[in-house]
Amino acid sequence: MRLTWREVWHSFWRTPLLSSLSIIMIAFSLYSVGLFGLVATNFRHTLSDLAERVEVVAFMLRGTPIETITLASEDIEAFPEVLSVNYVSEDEALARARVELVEFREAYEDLATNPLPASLEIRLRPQFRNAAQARTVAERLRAFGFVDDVRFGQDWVERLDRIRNLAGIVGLVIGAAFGLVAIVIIGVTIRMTVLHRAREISIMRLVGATNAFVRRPFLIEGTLRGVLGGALALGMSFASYRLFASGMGLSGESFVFFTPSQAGLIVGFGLLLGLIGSLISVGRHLRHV
Amino acid sequence: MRLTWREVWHSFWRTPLLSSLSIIMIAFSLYSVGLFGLVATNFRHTLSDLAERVEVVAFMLRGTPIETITLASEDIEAFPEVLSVNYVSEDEALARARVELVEFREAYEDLATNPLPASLEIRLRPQFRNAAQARTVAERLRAFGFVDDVRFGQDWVERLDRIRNLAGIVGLVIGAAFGLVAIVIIGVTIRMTVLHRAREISIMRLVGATNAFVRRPFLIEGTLRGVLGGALALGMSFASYRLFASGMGLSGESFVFFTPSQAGLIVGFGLLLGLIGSLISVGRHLRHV
Amino acid sequence: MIRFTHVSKTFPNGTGALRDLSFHIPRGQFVFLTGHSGAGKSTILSLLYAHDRPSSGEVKISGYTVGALRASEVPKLRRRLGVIFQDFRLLEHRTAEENVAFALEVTGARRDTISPRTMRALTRVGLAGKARAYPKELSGGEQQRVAIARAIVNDPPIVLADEPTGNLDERARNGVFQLLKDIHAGGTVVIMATHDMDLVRDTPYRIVELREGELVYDSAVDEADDTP
Amino acid sequence: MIRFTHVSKTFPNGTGALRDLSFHIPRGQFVFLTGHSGAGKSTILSLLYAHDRPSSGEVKISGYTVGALRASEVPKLRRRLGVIFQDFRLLEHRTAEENVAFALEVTGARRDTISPRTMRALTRVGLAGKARAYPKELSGGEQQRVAIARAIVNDPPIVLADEPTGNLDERARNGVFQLLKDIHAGGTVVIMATHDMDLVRDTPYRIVELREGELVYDSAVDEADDTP
Ligand SMILES: Nc1ncnc2c1ncn2[C@@H]1O[C@H](COP(=O)(O)OP(=O)(O)OP(=O)(O)O)[C@@H](O)[C@H]1O
Ligand SMILES: Nc1ncnc2c1ncn2[C@@H]1O[C@H](COP(=O)(O)OP(=O)(O)OP(=O)(O)O)[C@@H](O)[C@H]1O
Ligand SMILES: [Mg+2]
Ligand SMILES: [Mg+2]
Repeated sequence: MRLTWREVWHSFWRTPLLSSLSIIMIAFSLYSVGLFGLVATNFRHTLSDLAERVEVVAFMLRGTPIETITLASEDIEAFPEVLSVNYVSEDEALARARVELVEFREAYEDLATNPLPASLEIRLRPQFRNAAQARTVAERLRAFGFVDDVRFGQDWVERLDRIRNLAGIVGLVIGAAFGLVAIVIIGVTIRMTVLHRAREISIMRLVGATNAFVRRPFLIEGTLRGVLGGALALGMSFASYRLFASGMGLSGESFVFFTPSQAGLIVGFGLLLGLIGSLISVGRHLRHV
Repeated sequence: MRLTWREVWHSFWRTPLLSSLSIIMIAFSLYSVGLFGLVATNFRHTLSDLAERVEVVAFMLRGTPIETITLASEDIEAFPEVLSVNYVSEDEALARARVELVEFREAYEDLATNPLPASLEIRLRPQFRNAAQARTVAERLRAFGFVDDVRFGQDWVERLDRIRNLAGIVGLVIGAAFGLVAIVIIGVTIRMTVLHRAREISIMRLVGATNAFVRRPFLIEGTLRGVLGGALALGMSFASYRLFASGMGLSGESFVFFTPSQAGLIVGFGLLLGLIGSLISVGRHLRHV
Repeated sequence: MIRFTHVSKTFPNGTGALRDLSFHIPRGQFVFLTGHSGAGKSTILSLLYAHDRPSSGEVKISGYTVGALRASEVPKLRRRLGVIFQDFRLLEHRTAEENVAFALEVTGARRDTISPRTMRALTRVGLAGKARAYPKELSGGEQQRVAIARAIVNDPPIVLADEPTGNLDERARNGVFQLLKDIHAGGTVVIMATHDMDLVRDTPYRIVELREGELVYDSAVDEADDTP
Repeated sequence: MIRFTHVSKTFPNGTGALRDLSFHIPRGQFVFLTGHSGAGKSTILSLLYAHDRPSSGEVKISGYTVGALRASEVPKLRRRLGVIFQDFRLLEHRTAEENVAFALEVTGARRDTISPRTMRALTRVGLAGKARAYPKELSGGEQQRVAIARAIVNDPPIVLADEPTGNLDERARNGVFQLLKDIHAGGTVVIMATHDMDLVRDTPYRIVELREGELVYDSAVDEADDTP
């Protein structure tokens, strides 16, 4: 065992160029994956910002007494899907319309009577922010006698759903593509190392080394390179993240880095890639030496 | 010269594995650049869809005679920045409001008099669709006597400008990063080839080959690999494009591939990368053999 | 110990290197393998260390049948052999000492014995002073002696030597030959391919001569014929 | 033609391979370079083909001063030499024929002359039949003869031969020696490092003997001393 480690150490330092280059290559490929992961994470983050806006609005019949509304509000707040209920009176609605809908500002200014109804704005809990749940809540609201109409921006909610699905699929596809690139690069690197040492390997076997003996240092070396490459990729991702965040003036809240377990995953992924790559290429090549 | 080509041919077929692997690696790296290029192109495409919506709206004083408006429309259409002018009467404005602003449908239904003004909607030519130009046109419109107010969604236009700039910067940065990865990979590939043939090179020089003689086949080989890799990357990009387009049900109009000259650029980029990579690594290595 | 039975070897490119070769080498013999360049001497040795397999016929060595060897048995056979290759085959990235030690490490020898045994082998070939040199820092003859030290370091029961004196001057050559004789005196089978007629002339050892892959002279057989 | 003036060579690892060596080889001489293994024979040759540079002193060969050679002059010098390396140094991925042809191609020889000249050289070393074989398909002696063919194919004015007969049987060795004598008879300087005392004994040619990097015997000088 000690011999194997000496072997790994020696083979690293006897071809420092080749060894560091292959680590850099692994790092670059995992860096690609990492960069995409960061973009994906932050895209998801932004989406959940948007998703917070998913709300159901219940317009009320004119003249509904305020007590009825207060009671109903409490009932609605008790729904498991509901995060909060906000009452918007007729006057508030008009005030808002004047501010938000600039084109109609003058029109509203001329009005003698307020044409806008009062409403309850209901925000859903995060896990219920999708089209199906919003529809369920809307149906339940329609059952209240004083409710004239319910809207939940169905289009908007459904579009959000679609974007979310698409983002997931694109993320998976691109992630897988980059992962493949990384595996190919690692395999090639190790294959080249094996080729580079073909003569040495054949001599070892002529002297009586078993396949396992010859293979072991390659596997350890591949794994080590994978780990080092993964760590390097993590470092580069972090540097990019900091650079981008400070360059764009984004705060740590709206633009996040990997969690420790995600960071561990990248390094672990490097380890796995290194091991798999070396297993495949050493195994295949040894048959031909 | 003929000898050099034989040399290239031989060295390719004597290490078919190494040669094809390095081509695949070049292809993968250029494919990364290509994929990003496609996304960038289509993002820009989408943005220009959005930009088409940039329009300037001039609200008119109540009771402006239709003849005045028709004459003015013709004047405005003659502005160099203007693509088209569309007249929206008071009645049309109300009808639209009823359709588009669902929340207020009932409110408008109850109205005795129409509170909405007539307007001219002015669309700008593509090259003038930005905040500065829209403001210029707006100023000019304000000069007309019958114009009450002019809006051009300043916020929206400015935000679009910002997105466009950001997209450009992100595109450049990521593109450059991937380009760097590609150069590193190509350099490493060729460096490994040189290492792999170090003994051969040293023998050639012992027999009296000049540096130029030894270097030439490597340069040609590197360039060829670059071109082949570029072509392969182009093919893979096209396959991805077709797959994605058909999978997402996107038409060729809203989701475009590279123009022939862009495609040529990718292959040319491959050539350049191959040449530069081999120049650097052969040059550097030959000093040590 | 070693038996060739109607062995032929034809390489993939069509060269017939050995033709219908049969001979037996019992325990404890010293055999010279002679013949012109390209006669098939190295090919015979490469069959013995299972680098090549016979095209037809049977090669037996220390109980193993080379043609039928399983992959896992090849290293076992090789550990029982000490091979001196015609082109040395030293590991470029290891010093002379490490090259020799390697042959011990591979067999799983006890760590604390490796260093003294390695130095003893290097001393026997007169290279203790060059232990730390890398192959490319050694002269041709010095490389050859490292290869010899590696072959004998784990006291194998059989030593195959392919032209072990080709790069040596007279004194070193006699030293190496004496070394092989000493090893043989300890009971080891030694098969030595050589062109060196000075060594072969008047030798008490068995001589096997090849020509174009055929056995044309075997002192063991011919002497037996001579006796009435 | 060749002149060593107080040449010493110490390798980066501290080995002093040559010590204060001075001699002159005029046009048209045949010189044997002898000495024990590690005496410095290959080192002398590697100075001559500008692989190494002297640590001190001056090495002159066909008008070039090795220590002061510009990078662009090295190939020019090497094209005027035919070198037979002790370890052959054949291109693994080329056939025997291509290996020999390569030395011609490098010099920019006319294409239509390359093939016949290559075959003539291979025929001279008795290897015409193995022209299409790759080095690893050749026996040790055959590889050595390919290396010899490559060295002589472009009729160089100087041939440096490092142990060119180490892997050859008696007949092939005599053939190669005869070949070098023929080449020398055509006016070529031949410097041959060898351990082969059979060749050196009673030779009419000059003998230079080294010991530990020092010149201990030079037949040209000593004979001159002997004459009254
Ligand atoms: N791998 C191979 N493929 C094809 N032919 C080969 C191979 N190895 C050897 N040969 C041929 O087989 C014949 C015998 O080769 P071998 O190496 O056994 O000769 P040898 O007796 O050792 O010669 P030398 O004294 O020159 O080393 C030669 O003609 C050689 O060219
Ligand atoms: N590159 C090198 N670095 C360090 N030492 C070297 C190097 N090359 C040779 N030597 C040492 O220099 C001395 C002379 O070596 P050289 O190869 O000239 O000997 P030689 O006379 O050719 O011997 P042989 O007959 O064994 O080939 C030896 O002691 C050798 O170990
Ligand atoms: Mg042989
Ligand atoms: Mg030598």
